[in-house]
Amino acid sequence: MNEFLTHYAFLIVPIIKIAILVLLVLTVDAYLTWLERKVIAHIQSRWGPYRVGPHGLLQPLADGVKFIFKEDPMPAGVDKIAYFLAPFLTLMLALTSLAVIPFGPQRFTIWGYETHLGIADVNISLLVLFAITALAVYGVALAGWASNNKYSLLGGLRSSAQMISYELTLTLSVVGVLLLAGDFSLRSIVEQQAQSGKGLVSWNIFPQIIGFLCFFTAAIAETNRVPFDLPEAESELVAGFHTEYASMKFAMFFIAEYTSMITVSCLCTILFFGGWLSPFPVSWTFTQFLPSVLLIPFGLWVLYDGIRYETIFGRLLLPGVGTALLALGGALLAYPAINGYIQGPFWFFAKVFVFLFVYIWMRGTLPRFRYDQLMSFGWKFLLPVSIANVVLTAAAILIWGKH
Amino acid sequence: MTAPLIIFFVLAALAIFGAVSLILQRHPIYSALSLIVVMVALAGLYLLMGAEFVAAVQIIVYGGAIMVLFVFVIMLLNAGLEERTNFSGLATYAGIPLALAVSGFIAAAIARSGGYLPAPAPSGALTSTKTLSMLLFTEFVYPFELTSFLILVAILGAIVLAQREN
Amino acid sequence: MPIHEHLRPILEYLWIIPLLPLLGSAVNGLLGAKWPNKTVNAVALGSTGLSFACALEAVREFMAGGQAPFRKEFFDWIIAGNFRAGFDLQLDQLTVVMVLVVTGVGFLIHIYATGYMAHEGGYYRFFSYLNLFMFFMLILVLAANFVLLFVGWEGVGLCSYLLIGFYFLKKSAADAGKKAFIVNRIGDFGFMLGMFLLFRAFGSLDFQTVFAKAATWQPDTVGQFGTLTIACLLLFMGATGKSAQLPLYVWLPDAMEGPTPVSALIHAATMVTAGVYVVARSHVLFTHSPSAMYVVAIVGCATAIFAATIGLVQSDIKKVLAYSTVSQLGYMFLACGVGAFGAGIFHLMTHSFFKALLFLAAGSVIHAMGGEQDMWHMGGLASKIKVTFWCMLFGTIAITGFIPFAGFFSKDAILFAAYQSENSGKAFYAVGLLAAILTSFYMFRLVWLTFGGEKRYDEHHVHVHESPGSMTVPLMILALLSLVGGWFAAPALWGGPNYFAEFLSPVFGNAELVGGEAAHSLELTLSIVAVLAAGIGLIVAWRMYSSKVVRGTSTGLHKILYNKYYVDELYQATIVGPLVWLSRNVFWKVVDVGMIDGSVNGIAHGTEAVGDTVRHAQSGNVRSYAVWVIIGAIVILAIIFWPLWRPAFFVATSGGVR
Amino acid sequence: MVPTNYYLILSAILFGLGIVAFVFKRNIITLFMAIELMLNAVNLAFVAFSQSLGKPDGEVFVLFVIVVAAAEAAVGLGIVILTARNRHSLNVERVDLLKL
Repeated sequence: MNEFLTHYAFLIVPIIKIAILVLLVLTVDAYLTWLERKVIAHIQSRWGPYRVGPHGLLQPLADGVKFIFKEDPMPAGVDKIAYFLAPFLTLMLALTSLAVIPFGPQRFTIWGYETHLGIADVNISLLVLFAITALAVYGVALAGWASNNKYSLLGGLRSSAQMISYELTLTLSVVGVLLLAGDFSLRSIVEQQAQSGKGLVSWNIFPQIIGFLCFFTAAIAETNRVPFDLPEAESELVAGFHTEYASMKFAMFFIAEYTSMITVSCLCTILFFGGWLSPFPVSWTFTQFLPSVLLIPFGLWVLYDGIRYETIFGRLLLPGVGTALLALGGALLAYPAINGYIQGPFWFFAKVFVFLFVYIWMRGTLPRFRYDQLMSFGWKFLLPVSIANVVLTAAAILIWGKH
Repeated sequence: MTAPLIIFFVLAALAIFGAVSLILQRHPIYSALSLIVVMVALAGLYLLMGAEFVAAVQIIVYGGAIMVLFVFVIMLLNAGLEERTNFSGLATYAGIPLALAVSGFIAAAIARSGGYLPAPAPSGALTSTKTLSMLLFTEFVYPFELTSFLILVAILGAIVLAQREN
Repeated sequence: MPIHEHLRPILEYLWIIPLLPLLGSAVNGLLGAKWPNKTVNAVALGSTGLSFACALEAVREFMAGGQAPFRKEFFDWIIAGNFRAGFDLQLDQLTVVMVLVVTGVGFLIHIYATGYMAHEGGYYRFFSYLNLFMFFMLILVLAANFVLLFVGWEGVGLCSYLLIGFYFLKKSAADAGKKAFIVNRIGDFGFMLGMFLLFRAFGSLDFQTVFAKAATWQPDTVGQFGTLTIACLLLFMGATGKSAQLPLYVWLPDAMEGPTPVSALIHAATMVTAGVYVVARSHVLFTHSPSAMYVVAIVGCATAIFAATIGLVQSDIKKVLAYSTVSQLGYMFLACGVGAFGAGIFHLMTHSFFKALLFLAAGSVIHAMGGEQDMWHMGGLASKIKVTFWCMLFGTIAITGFIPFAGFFSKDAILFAAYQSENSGKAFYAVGLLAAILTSFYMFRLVWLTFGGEKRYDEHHVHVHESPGSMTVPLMILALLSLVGGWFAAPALWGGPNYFAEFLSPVFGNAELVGGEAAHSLELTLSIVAVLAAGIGLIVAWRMYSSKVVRGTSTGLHKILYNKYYVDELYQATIVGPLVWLSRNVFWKVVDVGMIDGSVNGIAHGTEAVGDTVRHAQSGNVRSYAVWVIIGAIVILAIIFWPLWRPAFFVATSGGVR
Repeated sequence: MVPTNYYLILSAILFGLGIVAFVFKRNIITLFMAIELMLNAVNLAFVAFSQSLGKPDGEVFVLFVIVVAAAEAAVGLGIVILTARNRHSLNVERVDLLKL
């Protein structure tokens, strides 16, 4: 048994990792929808989902069930193959793009197979990411074209034009970072930011602030999120490219969208905000206790909130969760050695969460672009700025060298 | 039969399948999609050979820009199934055999001459992106500039063509 | 060896000398059409004057440099295999003389022309041509290899053509221009052949290399002459064309159709002496082939006497001078032929002074007579146009060789050299002396017919008037020069050194500096004889023309001479006529119309027919075009790979042949 | 290790298929795709050679080819759009006015 494992570890371990990641991501997506609805609701001073489970925590499950069991009508005169292909393609690409993202520094060995946090460690991972996002256009475009519906077609056209236009910026705005790192591998980009060991100050965000702004804007456009969600502008195109999609296929588009949000957030984190690095200098070892120290008050709050919750279920569930969190925090304090391991993932996911929140926040606040505005903004403002950023960075490196 | 060989045959089969389906499909969209398949397969082959940067560029530019443009135009013109007219007798009767003859020629020539070539170097060892860019900006800088000029001209030409005369 | 380069600005940039006239020519020719005469004068005179100044400066630097021959390759012009023709200029003693003569006399004649041409049309054109001529002439004399020299050679020919035919509306002028050009072509043909032969023999056309190799040249026999002999004769053929020697002299008298300054500058002072210059420049070659030298001497001698005889009876004042020029050139070639190159160049210089003077004076006379050129319609002008008269008299005395004028010394040197030369020198001397007598006769005849006796023209139509200062001042300067021009050689008379010959000796070697007391006494006697000869001519002319003269009907010998021995008619009958017939009936009607036009039109028609048939392949259907492309590809591939596959086509495996 | 020959033969096959497509298809846009296919085949050959000869020049040329292909697509598709606009057909055999 054991030697079987050691012999085929190179095959088994990645499969396991992939399974874990996919499950994780799907869950995160589900609760991302919940979070989005909650946050936007509060922004608009509403309650948001509240019925299913305490604080509507089980809403995602309900949605999932609905998606699965809902009828899936196919409109007349659609191009069947493309119609089916589109959502699968979209989801597949979205999930694939996560494969090259490293979540933490550690390398560990399972059954004699050395591996790390994250699926694949390609040395041109950034390029691979861009390649995959580049292909993501087809899903939307095909969906729009295949559903044999004017609005959808318009949506598809819009998305293809928009994605091509903003992909330029997306790629160019990263060049600055690449110049600093001198490598395409996301891992080495993070390590380059860690070199000085001074924490926050050595992150790319400071030299590359312009690049970051361009990148984030372009990334939002690439993911068809507000304020760039013209392909699915409900006020103009009903629901754009996925008007004719229902139930599971629609869910695929949905999941794909949220997954790509996660991907983009991860990218922003890695490229500009030092990935899994802690913002504090390495010398401040005591900051390693931060996660556990954060857990305890959170657990306390959940406990307190749970006790005075109105539904029985809530009163049963929430305190349990709270005590679990407290226990976890206590354990971490008890066995400080663990902290060293969870540092990386902790900071990484914390930063990613911030970006996801920003996404939702923007959706809550910003209005949608008009199409011509979108184009002129992308071509006449964003692109020149990112090019200028490249030139400036190159000049700076030429003059002062890399830091 | 080693792993690379297996991968090669899979990808090659994929590429050939794509090319054939490009020919057989009657709707341009599907031709385009099958061409994309070919390109992805080729990108995989490049990776197999260790030309990673070229592979990435192949996907990004060909798959992500050029073919998107094709699909876009096909959608824009709402191109239907192609009609199989046969106005050119020459092409109808002589076209396919001659085309096959040419490919036969080339294949035979390669089969003859290619034997003298050494086997590819171990993957990735050869061309890091750095060496490639060094080459591009030192030895090939003049053609590089020329191509940039070509791009500019192409942009202008496309604009001039696309704008409605008024 | 270049010493003190910083001290010799002009010498290091020698090209400035020819460049200036070229600029002047370009400016005048391109912009001058609308300009007033003053501006054109400024440009033309400025350029030539500056170039004269530069030449003086260059010579000064040359002298300062210890007379070291200067040579510089400015840029490569033609490079083909081992053949190199560069823009190389050189400056040695011979060049110094030529450059000074060309620029100096040219400058004076320019000044003169501003007055003479003042009332003519195409003023700017005239000066543009004139400057252009200066440019080419300077290239000719400064060139350091045969090719560049040939450029100048052809250029002056061109300018001569343009200027002879300056009044191109007048048919005779146009014809004269053509005649000059064509006759020169014959000579140039020989010249080119000579160059080719030299290149074949020495593998270079550079003066240095050619002469260096020629100095150590083993006589061979190509034909039954040596290569050198043939080359020299071919070069000399060119010289006869350019310098109007027998048998190619016929163009020069007709060239008198051009404006008088042109006759003075080109056809007396500078261009026609180019032939002499070339012979002198390539003296190394000539001295290595005595037979060629002998030919030169004979031709020169014959021309001298021949032209002089014709000159005896001409009635047109310029024609007389023209024939006199031809005869004087004959003298120079005689000198070169007997190896007295120095003497030849010396005579070239003095002749350029006094012959320019004579022509200009004649021009002044014509100006005064309102365009009349026939001496029989002149007479008694001495009192009316004194300056011109005296200048003309100076020139006459100079050319006839009365001591102490320039002509005396140069002509004396030539005759002396001829007398001393071993093979049939005496005969040469005798003929030369006879020619001298004739010269003095026709020159004084000219003077008396023009200025002496009573007037033979109609007061009412022509009112004689002295020319403006712009014409008379150059006359006086030239008169002075033709007086003192020869005094370099004066000390030789009382046994002193001949400065001119010594100055040139580095170029020519001490070939003709045969000193010795006996030689000196002989020289004295010879010169006395020469003066006496001139005197005879003077007396005869005085006897015949000083008193009242009437133009008799020309008969017998006089008629033959007056018609120039019917040479033109002879050429017309033997050469020109047949050629014209040939070109009209064969080259035009058969070759041109039949073959050339026919082939051109045939090709056109053929193309059209082919297009008519093939164009149906142009179906406009892209797919069929694609198939055509494929067929082409197959053909190309077959051509490429056939040699690769001929052995056993299908043995080819993916493994290939290892 | 995969012998270079295999790559070359694959590229030859793809090229031939491109030619076939070019003569066989009627849709202008598809013709363009056929051209792209041939270009890709050539690229494959380039990379294969550069790998087997150990010189990266071939890959640089691939980059150039891709750039040229992009330019060609931009202009060509512009022309296609105009043609479709004026001739109301994408069939290359119906666009045959350019003849004598």
